[in-house]
Amino acid sequence: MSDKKLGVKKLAIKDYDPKFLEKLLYDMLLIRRFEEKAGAMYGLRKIGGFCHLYNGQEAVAIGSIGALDLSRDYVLTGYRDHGHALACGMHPNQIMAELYGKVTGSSKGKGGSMHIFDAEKHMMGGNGIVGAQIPIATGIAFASAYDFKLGKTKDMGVTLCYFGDGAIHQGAFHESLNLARIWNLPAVYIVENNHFGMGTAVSRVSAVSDFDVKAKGYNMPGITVNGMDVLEVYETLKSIVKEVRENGIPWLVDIKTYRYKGHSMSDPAKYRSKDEVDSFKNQDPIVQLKQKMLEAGVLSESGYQKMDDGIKELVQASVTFAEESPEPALESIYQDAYAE
Amino acid sequence: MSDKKLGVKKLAIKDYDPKFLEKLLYDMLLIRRFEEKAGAMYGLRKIGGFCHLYNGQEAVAIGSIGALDLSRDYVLTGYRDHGHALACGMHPNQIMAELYGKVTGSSKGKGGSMHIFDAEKHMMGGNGIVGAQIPIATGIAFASAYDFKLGKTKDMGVTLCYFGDGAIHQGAFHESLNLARIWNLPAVYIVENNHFGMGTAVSRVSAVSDFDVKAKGYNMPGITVNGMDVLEVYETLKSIVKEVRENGIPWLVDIKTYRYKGHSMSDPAKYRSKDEVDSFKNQDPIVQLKQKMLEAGVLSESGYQKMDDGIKELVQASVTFAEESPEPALESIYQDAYAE
Amino acid sequence: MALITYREALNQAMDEEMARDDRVYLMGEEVAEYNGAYKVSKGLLDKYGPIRVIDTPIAELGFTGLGVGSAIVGLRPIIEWMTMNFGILALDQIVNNAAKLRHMSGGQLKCPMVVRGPNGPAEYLSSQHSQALASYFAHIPGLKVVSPITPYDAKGLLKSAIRDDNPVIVLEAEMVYGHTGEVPDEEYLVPIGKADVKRSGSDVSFIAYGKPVLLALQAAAELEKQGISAEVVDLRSVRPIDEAAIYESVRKTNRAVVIDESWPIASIGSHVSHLIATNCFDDLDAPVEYVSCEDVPMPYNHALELAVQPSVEKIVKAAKKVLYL
Amino acid sequence: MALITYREALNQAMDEEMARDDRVYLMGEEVAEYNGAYKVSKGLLDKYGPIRVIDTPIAELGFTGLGVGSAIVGLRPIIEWMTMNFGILALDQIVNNAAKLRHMSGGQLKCPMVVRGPNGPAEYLSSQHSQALASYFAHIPGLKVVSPITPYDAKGLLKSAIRDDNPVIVLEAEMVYGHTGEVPDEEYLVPIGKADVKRSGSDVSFIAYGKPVLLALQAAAELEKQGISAEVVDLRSVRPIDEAAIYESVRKTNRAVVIDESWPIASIGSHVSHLIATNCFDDLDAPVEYVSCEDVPMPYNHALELAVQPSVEKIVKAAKKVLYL
Ligand SMILES: Cc1ncc(C[n+]2csc(CCOP(=O)(O)OP(=O)(O)O)c2C)c(N)n1
Ligand SMILES: Cc1ncc(C[n+]2csc(CCOP(=O)(O)OP(=O)(O)O)c2C)c(N)n1
Ligand SMILES: [Mg+2]
Ligand SMILES: [Mg+2]
Repeated sequence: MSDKKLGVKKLAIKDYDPKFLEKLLYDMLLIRRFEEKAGAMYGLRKIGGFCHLYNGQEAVAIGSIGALDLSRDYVLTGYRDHGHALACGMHPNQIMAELYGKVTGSSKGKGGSMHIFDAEKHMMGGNGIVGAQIPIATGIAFASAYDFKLGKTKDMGVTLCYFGDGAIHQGAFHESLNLARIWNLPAVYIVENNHFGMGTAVSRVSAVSDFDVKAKGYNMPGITVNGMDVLEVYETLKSIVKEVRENGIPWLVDIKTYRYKGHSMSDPAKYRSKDEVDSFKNQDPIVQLKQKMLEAGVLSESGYQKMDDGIKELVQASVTFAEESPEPALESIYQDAYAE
Repeated sequence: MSDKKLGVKKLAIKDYDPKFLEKLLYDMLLIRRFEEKAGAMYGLRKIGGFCHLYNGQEAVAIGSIGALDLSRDYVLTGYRDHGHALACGMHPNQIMAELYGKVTGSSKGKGGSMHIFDAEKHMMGGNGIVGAQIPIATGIAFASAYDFKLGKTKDMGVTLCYFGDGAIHQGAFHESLNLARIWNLPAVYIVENNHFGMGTAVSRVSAVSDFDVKAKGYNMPGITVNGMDVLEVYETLKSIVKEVRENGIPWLVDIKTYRYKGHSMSDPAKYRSKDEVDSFKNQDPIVQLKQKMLEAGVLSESGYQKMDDGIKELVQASVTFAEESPEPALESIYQDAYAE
Repeated sequence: MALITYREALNQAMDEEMARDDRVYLMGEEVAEYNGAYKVSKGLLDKYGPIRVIDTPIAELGFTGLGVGSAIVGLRPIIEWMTMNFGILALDQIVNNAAKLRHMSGGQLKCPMVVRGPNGPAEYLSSQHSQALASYFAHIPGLKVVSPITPYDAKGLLKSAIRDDNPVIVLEAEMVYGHTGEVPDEEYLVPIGKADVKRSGSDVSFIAYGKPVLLALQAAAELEKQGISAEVVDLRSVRPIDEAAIYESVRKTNRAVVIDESWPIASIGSHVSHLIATNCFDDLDAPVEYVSCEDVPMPYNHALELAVQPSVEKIVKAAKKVLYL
Repeated sequence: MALITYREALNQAMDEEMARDDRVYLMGEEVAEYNGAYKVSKGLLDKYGPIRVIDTPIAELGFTGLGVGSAIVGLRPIIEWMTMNFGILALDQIVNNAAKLRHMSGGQLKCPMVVRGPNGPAEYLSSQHSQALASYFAHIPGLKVVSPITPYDAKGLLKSAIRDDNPVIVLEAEMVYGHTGEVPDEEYLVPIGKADVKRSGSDVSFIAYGKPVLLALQAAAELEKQGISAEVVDLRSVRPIDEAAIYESVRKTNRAVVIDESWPIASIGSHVSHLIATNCFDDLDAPVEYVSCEDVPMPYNHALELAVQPSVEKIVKAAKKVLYL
């Protein structure tokens, strides 16, 4: 299905409410600074295990989740989940404290980096098994359709399900998309195509280069989106979410993006050239939006500096919060395994 | 990929060697009579458990396996496997004895109806888990490509992997086809589309009606074939197998067929109308070929009768063989679990 | 009291719970229009309609994970696996999500979900279709696992499972769907985690769950003729295990035979034997005897498949062994 | 003798077997160009090329089943699962095909295949990434399962596994990839199914496999200071289990502590405890003590994850319990 058919708006920067643009910029910058800080704290051994950073992919989570109504819509992703958690409105303190394994963390220190949840904000995780969130997201969409069909809701909540270019070859993807389409479950399947699964380039493990072609195999609409442009992501997802909420027909969206850091903190990323990384950094979603806003005169350098300083303070405060938070009690290992 | 591009021959009946046509007719009739007898013996409680008959689908196995060179090519299917076993040249005695659970059966009475194997004839089963044969077949194709790439063979053996319209929604299908295409493994994935998975019509569980559209999602050629016409199946597979043997690019083939009996012996098949069943029986692959041969004057009614009588004797003999064969020894339960 | 089949008991449990709570839905292969491969869901589509009684494609991993997702946002799915053998394809969603989402979210989520279907061998089905997989589920913290073998327990335990806020695996048995038994006319529940003494005796304790309970009862009747009084403890739940009930019986008889149709290594049966040996160390007059499935894949031939499974003969023999007879 | 790491030992085993038999190939996620997520396959791509050292998509069910198919027609795949946790997605191909194809074909087929990867918890990885799943594999007839914990055993057992005509699951441990140990310069094999007494003692037997063997050795050293002599039996293989070696040790010490990092219910550890209790009934001076993983999902917090696992302290405590100290 083409852009045109979908009718995605292509607005000039000045057509947007500056407050809205500022929020997009702020939200992306918050993720960037949070991830930089998480990486730094990992380097200081304050954080351990797998820590998958989102640097470079900010426009994907911010642009798409910005198109949701989280009072009824839902978000699920994999283990690279800090960005989505922040985009859902979780406070940096909760997330940083979770990375520290503290009892004040969003999962009381039991989940860690790969398992950030906020049930109230409809951030449903955070999953460490590649592709495993796809059937779960499909089930949440099923629940939205279930209540709609039973006449309990006027329209359907939409579930955004994020996964990587590596996850699309899992059987869970195939089974879920067929289920979603035969029952018209209001889900949008978003491939965060950052060109690599760990050290493996997409072309080495995929028979196709653009994943939206797979949509046809499920009689589903599909589209490719530039994930370095937060406004393109936002406008496209806004149109899609509107459609899905009305007709329940799920979408497959291939969002091209890039991760600046290694797969996880332990990956030196020798499998790609500095030139390639730079070519993407030159399209940095934050820098791009900032430039456009400066040119349109809706942002000033000093205004940006102020914003950045505020964010850095907020992130630093989350570190302080995490460090000063208590460890969970040892007896807590027997809690949260079962509901009463 | 279209018929034309594939260049499938459309020959008149008289262009075929009568002996060849006679063999196709004989082979299909052998399956038909064998299955009828198996069903009858099941009714007499000589056979138990699940028994999935192939009546109506004969042209699929005979037309496609007829296009193989079983000295280097391989066949795998699901639990509805008697027809493929006969098509691979297994003797009715081995198969009937296996259905009886006798030690003279192809699996010494350990496998039964769903697990017919003949390693020497390259009939690799027979699998009771829907879709599970798809990765295994992909692995056999991998082995053919492996030896070819290592320079041990001049060209590649081709593996035909059969599965049902119900199996295509399993994750195993998705993972296997991607693997086969990225490495160009010489496999032909054949959907035996008999319109139902147990009591479930294809349209109720599939987002698409023709499965060859799924091929595009793996950048693979696909085609739809009339499975009630043994010559169409034969010519199409002959062309495909020739291509695959040369370039290793796997195919997805949707062969439309129909099963006359219930899913298994215990299924009354209330989910479909007599008219629907009759509409397919009117295109019966055996009757069709017989008619064409009679009209072309390459077969006579009496010749057909002689053929049928001979087949009925052969099948009856397999029952006698099975009934007179000994039971396996109780101690044999500890054998064949491990290779020495 | 009404005399109904095990199949009807399961059906009534689903029917009653679907009637009282529209969050409950049933999903699986052939559960709707076909009324279930084993007719357990007979009539539920007609009564509750296609929104709540749903036929799926053959995609165990997909629709089981779908059930998990729907459960963490408030629905109460009953997922039917046509047999437990096919659930191996969906195990990741059970082990890594259903059982762990609550824990990984620090208690934010709950997963009120039932997964049910026949476990263990039927007849003439060979290796892939004849597996007793209870140990796979019992091994996993975060799950509950029950194995009713009478219509009474089937109805009461399935109702409890549907009302439970945790994922509960309900192990049924194809061979007993047609068995009849009495169930009360009024509503009742059977608590998860409570064993039931199906026959009391004084000389030896038979500890079992699922189909082997019926063999144990036959063996006990057999032994009674020979003047031996056997007690039969039906665990009914294998996670959690009612250890107190086991020890109470063994401390009375001082002799135990554990029966499990699973393969022996790393099984529920050997775990129960371990529990008895370590907790009733001074009470045992003989080593615990363990009658399990033989440690081989299930053959198709009927005589062979019977030889592979626990039997009345094997249990009687084991009982005499612990009684030094 | 050369001092090499556990990682190098596994690498040498694959290198030597690939050199001697071109039927052997290595396949898995990141095994080729990345040299393995844990660098176990370092250099093998350069040496054997992309036909025999193959990076896969993230499709465990698919490429594991592919391995099965290639094995039944004569290849000898080494399938690497990045961790055993991810193998749950591929379990159907292991349980229903690799383990059963020979049996279901009446002995016509064989499946010479190795599946290897790290098992059990590492650090700071929470529930899904920290599972000790040995019991799942040991439960299945048709499989062999080994768990080397020293470089010597790792090399010798992996070579035996590659040469075995049956599917063999090789359970490695992420935490020991960097551990060093001596291995002979000349070729050698360690037989599958033979335990090894890693330390001999007279007062109490520690029976373990995998990572807990190292804890048992530390606990034994700790106890020695207190004048207690503990024997440490490393099972090395958990299918088949070397029962004779277990009984020999327990009949000598009359006291046993079983250590397993798996969850307790239906585990290898409780099975071993059951074997000891039933086969050494008259030899035991105290009930077997079982130190297992706590029966909960693994938490992320480091203090908590350590508290959940077996520890030197827990083993020492258990030893004193069986010694009534
Ligand atoms: C089922 C499973 N297999 C393997 C892994 C190990 N693993 C973690 S992330 C990853 C790569 C995933 O790549 P992609 O899907 O592109 O996501 P990205 O990391 O690029 O965001 C792998 C192989 C896993 N966690 N789960
Ligand atoms: C994984 C799995 N799920 C369910 C079943 C039960 N089952 C056996 S055959 C079948 C229907 C398969 O239909 P289809 O693939 O169309 O093959 P057909 O029987 O029509 O030849 C089902 C659901 C199974 N054997 N394996
Ligand atoms: Mg990626
Ligand atoms: Mg079908």
